[in-house]
Amino acid sequence: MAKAFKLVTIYCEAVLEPLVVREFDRLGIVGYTVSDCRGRGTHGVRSGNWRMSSNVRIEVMCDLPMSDRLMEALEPFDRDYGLLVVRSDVEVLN
Amino acid sequence: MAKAFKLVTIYCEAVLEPLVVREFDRLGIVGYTVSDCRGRGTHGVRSGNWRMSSNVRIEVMCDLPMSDRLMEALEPFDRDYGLLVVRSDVEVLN
Amino acid sequence: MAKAFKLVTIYCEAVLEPLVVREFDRLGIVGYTVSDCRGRGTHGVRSGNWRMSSNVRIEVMCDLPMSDRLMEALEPFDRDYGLLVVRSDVEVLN
Amino acid sequence: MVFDPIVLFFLLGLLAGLSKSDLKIPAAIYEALSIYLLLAIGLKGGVELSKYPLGELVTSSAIVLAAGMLIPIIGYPVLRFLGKLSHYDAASIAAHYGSVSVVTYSVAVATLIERDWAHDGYMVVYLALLEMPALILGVVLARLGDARDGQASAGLAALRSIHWGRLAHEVFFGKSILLLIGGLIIGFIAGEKGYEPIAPVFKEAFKGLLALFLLEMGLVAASRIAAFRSYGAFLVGFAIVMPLVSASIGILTARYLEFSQGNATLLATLYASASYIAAPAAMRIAVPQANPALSIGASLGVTFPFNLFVGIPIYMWMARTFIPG
Amino acid sequence: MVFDPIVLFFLLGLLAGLSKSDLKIPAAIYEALSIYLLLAIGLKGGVELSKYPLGELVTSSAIVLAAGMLIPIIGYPVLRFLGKLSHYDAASIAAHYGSVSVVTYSVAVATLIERDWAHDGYMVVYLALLEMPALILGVVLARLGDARDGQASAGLAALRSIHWGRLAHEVFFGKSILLLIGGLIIGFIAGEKGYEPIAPVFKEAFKGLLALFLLEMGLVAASRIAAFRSYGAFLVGFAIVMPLVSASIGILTARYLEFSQGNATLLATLYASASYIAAPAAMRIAVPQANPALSIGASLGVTFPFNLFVGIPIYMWMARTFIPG
Amino acid sequence: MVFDPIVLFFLLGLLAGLSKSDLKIPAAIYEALSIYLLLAIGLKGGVELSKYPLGELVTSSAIVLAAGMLIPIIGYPVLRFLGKLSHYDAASIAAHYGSVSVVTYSVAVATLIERDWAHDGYMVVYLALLEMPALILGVVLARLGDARDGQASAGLAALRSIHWGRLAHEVFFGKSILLLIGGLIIGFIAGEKGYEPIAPVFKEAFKGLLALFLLEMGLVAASRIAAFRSYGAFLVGFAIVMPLVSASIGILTARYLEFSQGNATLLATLYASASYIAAPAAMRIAVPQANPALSIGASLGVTFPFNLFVGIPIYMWMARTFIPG
Ligand SMILES: Nc1ncnc2c1ncn2[C@@H]1O[C@H](COP(=O)(O)O)[C@@H](O)[C@H]1O
Ligand SMILES: Nc1ncnc2c1ncn2[C@@H]1O[C@H](COP(=O)(O)O)[C@@H](O)[C@H]1O
Ligand SMILES: Nc1ncnc2c1ncn2[C@@H]1O[C@H](COP(=O)(O)O)[C@@H](O)[C@H]1O
Ligand code: NA
Ligand code: NA
Ligand code: NA
Repeated sequence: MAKAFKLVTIYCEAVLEPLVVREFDRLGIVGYTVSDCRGRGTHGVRSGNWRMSSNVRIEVMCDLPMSDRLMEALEPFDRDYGLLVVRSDVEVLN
Repeated sequence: MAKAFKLVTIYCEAVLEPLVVREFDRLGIVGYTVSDCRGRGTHGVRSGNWRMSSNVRIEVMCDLPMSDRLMEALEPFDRDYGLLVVRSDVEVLN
Repeated sequence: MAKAFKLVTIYCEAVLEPLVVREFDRLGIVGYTVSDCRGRGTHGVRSGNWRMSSNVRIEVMCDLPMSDRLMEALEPFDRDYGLLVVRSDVEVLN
Repeated sequence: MVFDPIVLFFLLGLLAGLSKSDLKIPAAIYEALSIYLLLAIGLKGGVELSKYPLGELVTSSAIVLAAGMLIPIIGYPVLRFLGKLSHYDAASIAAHYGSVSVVTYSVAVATLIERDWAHDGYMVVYLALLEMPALILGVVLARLGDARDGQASAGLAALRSIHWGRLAHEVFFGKSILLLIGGLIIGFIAGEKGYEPIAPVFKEAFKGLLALFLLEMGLVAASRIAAFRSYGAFLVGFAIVMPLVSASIGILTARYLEFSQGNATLLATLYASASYIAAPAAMRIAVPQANPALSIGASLGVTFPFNLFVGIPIYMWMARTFIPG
Repeated sequence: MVFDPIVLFFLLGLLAGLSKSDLKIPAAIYEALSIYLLLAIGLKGGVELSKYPLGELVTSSAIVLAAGMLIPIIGYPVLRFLGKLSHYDAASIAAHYGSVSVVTYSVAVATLIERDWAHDGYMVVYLALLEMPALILGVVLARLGDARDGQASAGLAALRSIHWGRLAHEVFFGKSILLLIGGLIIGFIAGEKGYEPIAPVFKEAFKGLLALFLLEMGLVAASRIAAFRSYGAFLVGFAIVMPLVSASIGILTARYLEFSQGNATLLATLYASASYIAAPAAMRIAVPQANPALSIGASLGVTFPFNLFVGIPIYMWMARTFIPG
Repeated sequence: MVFDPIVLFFLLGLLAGLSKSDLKIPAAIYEALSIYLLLAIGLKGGVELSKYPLGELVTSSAIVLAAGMLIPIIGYPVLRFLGKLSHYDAASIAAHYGSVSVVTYSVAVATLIERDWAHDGYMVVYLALLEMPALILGVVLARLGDARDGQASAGLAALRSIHWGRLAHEVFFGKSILLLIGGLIIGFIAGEKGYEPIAPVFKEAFKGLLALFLLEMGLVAASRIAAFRSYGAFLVGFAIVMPLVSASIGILTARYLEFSQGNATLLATLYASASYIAAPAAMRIAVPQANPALSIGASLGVTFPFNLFVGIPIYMWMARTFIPG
């Protein structure tokens, strides 16, 4: 019953959220989950105390080919924005 | 020292949280972690701006048999509620 | 292009966050992500309704040797604080 | 103008939501505002109650409660047989309309104050009384529906299948009843003198914070309208006609109980309003088979703005016409 | 004292941030306070507007707008050629300085009230007008810079490459314009009488909540100062000199339009202030190549405190000196 | 009634928590309210201080501080040897009781106002002074305990092992001291005239917002009581008797310093109150071996409500009896 999927987790600036969701729509990705977070990376500390320094974590469960397409679609953002994309294996149970 | 465990992540409507915790109690699961999130799935957009449209992510580290039992216990909720359950491999380090 | 990394996820009391970040600085870990959460464990229910009962989830993407060093550095906290450290495999895509 | 300018904040929120503006009121603020409103209304009612003979309210309360239960009892068959909704949805929506909306009530009070209509603060006792019984009735209707559909052998068994303990807990310790009744009791004990030092927050700031809450309600309603559009004309019609029917029951009850015109308006508004705080959460747990998009869409997307802009003026007109001045 | 004691809250926040105190104002509170300030300012302006002939504002608005656009037009080449910044950064920073700061304006109003200088509430119309055009100009400057750098074949093509629809949406439905204009309209409709019951929240609490917002701004500014230090003396100089230049344009414009000394001070403050709500978000999306640390560091880390402590007193002095009393 | 009706909000929160109601006050609101209370108290104290000769407070401050340090010094051996607690827990609990509770102090002030007892706003200086030294003493006691248990070779070495720098930072830049002292200084500079425009928020809204904070404290205390029940009668007894002992020290000190009855009540309340903002966070970091369920359970679950409902009336009686009117 469990199906092998990929979990793509996108850590990025909060202002990027609508642009990332627009990519989901373009690629036909329906399901995703967003949560607010803060952090530090090569773009410095993002303390989350106002919108311009907030991060979001966006999680998407999808199959391998879709995760490849998603990753490709996100690459242009990497140049100008704080962004980290990681992928791992999950079983989706329902 | 590290032990192989399963991480079960449950994405669901916020109103479901107490019912899910009741299942944990029934199954004898002690540890879990909850965080607030928003998202989109087959039940539409859940924007998180009031309780009825908020999601939670519930994470449980447990062994394989327990994760099977948990998954089974959650199945009845899947019919009527927005719910996504995924499982992955983790090492628990302490 | 994707590189194999370890994701170390640290679930701990919110008051511990600055001490954990100090360990990152000591070990030379630049990137990390923090989000607020609540939960239950061997130290009881942490309901998140005020700072003393709040948890944080701290995520770090790093290579295997660093994850070993990190885990070692966190061990002393385990005795006195609510703390759970888990590790899993991820591909970092950029 | 026929309505209080405060309802314009709802329109602003609605506009922001429909135009996909980046305006967002944090969930924590929404929670805090709703806690504030419930407490403030309870406190004010309690203070006024401390000046009146409590005994007089007992009989009228029973009548107000009984008449109020007519609303879900009328609503259910209409939704089920005219609207051809599943019995779960019919029961859930009927429960929403049988319960009450704190904000609609507050806007009615604000309008009465603006027009200098006399009314009594203890009317909030009826608000507290009416919030929950309809929810219980809704659960009972859903279970009896189960029984009739052959999913349980008999009505009695269906009733027995309800988790009465859990439901009673939801009812009495749900935050809205707890804050309303808690506020009532604290206000009653504190009296005018104890209320005075907290009045800058709980009384003077009330209308301004209500305005902010209406802004948020507009944002939430905007997202509900979109989800709701697909469910057709029947439910929109129901969400407009039902309040008028309920308000008429309210006016008749008020006339029988010899209420003043102001109090009659408030009772009509209570009956006409539909819940969006207690009911959605309770129904989601107790009748999970019901689609929340239908009930919340109708109550928040249609009935709430209808009452704000059209209903309350109509109920005032009804009171002026049918209640002896 | 030369400044209003309210600005001390900013210093307290700054101190807390720089000393790495554990003081943190939750993001939800920051959001709520900024929504409140925008609405409150809009409402007050709308109420005052309802007492004045709207027509008279039309001509002066056009002139105020045109003169205000000089600021990014002057700023851009200075940043680009004197400061040797990339054309993206120059355009983004110019846009920040062409736009306005609601909090700086509010502190100027508070100071005028404390000193009993007459001024008009409808000045907030200029605040609303000036917020956005500079942002559009900034995007245009960035794209024309692209063109000159050979990344597009011609200026016209560069302009065509701007997503005008998305930009217009950002401009008109961005939360700051929506709340300001929405507040203006509601205040205008409500008038003095409708405003009164919500005044305890939107008027009397204003200065106290502004103080809390300044505390938070201090915390945010502290984190910006650290990030900004590495960018050298030029930008610090720009962040101090540019407001003085802009304020001078404001005083000249005010004199030409025969403003009172109070209104002239407010116009000078508007011109001199740099945005940190609408501009950072809009520029981050529309000109992602620009480094936000530079623009926010300059506007929030240098110009904002400069205006609070030094600028506003200077602009008052300018108005007293150059505007006939 | 023997207590101010405001404490009923605490009971309501406690009831909600113990009945497992779904009432939850968002953490962001809790944070905001505690920031508000600290700032408001500091501001008010600062304004009053600006009217008094500061010099006079210096000697009395030294005495108040010295007498206050008796509390952890008495508490520690009682907890360690009578209660048989670990020296970590004894030190941590002693530190909580040596420090002070802002909300308990605020309720005492509200009660004095309600009863028309004269008292002075500058008493808040003692509140600020007493918050931290007991925490340092607690850390010292814990480390000396280490030494005695043979984990360090000598008392001196144990003291040297304390991270004094980090501790001093916690003490002076922890948010409670920063906001209290910051508020004091701003209030002092602003004076009555500068305070007036922010008074609607920081003075008039104070008691209402304190009521909301008490509601939240009730919710938090409810969760603590459950965790605490398992620790037996000794700690409950300590949490009731210790405040009475501390209050007596306060009354003696006040008598020696020739305080008025109102000020004596406030000093007794300060001594009797136990910290739950600064102390838990500081002790969790500095003495991690101590079990926070014990210290927070005692201070928040027992002593806090005891002071609210029983303690403050007793301290008023003590002041009336032992302080010349
Ligand atoms: N190694 C890492 N581990 C976990 N999160 C990271 C890591 N690097 C970056 N991040 C997150 O990604 C955001 C953007 O990263 P960056 O573009 O490197 O500034 C940061 O603010 C962090 O929240
Ligand atoms: N493919 C997905 N990836 C990530 N999160 C998802 C996905 N599908 C659903 N979710 C989350 O699960 C919740 C419930 O899903 P659903 O029942 O499909 O509406 C959504 O609101 C999302 O937060
Ligand atoms: N089995 C588990 N699964 C998920 N989260 C856990 C688990 N055990 C503990 N946690 C989290 O780690 C925190 C500290 O755990 P503990 O030290 O066991 O109290 C808890 O408050 C939970 O948020
Ligand atoms: Na109703
Ligand atoms: Na400007
Ligand atoms: Na004490």
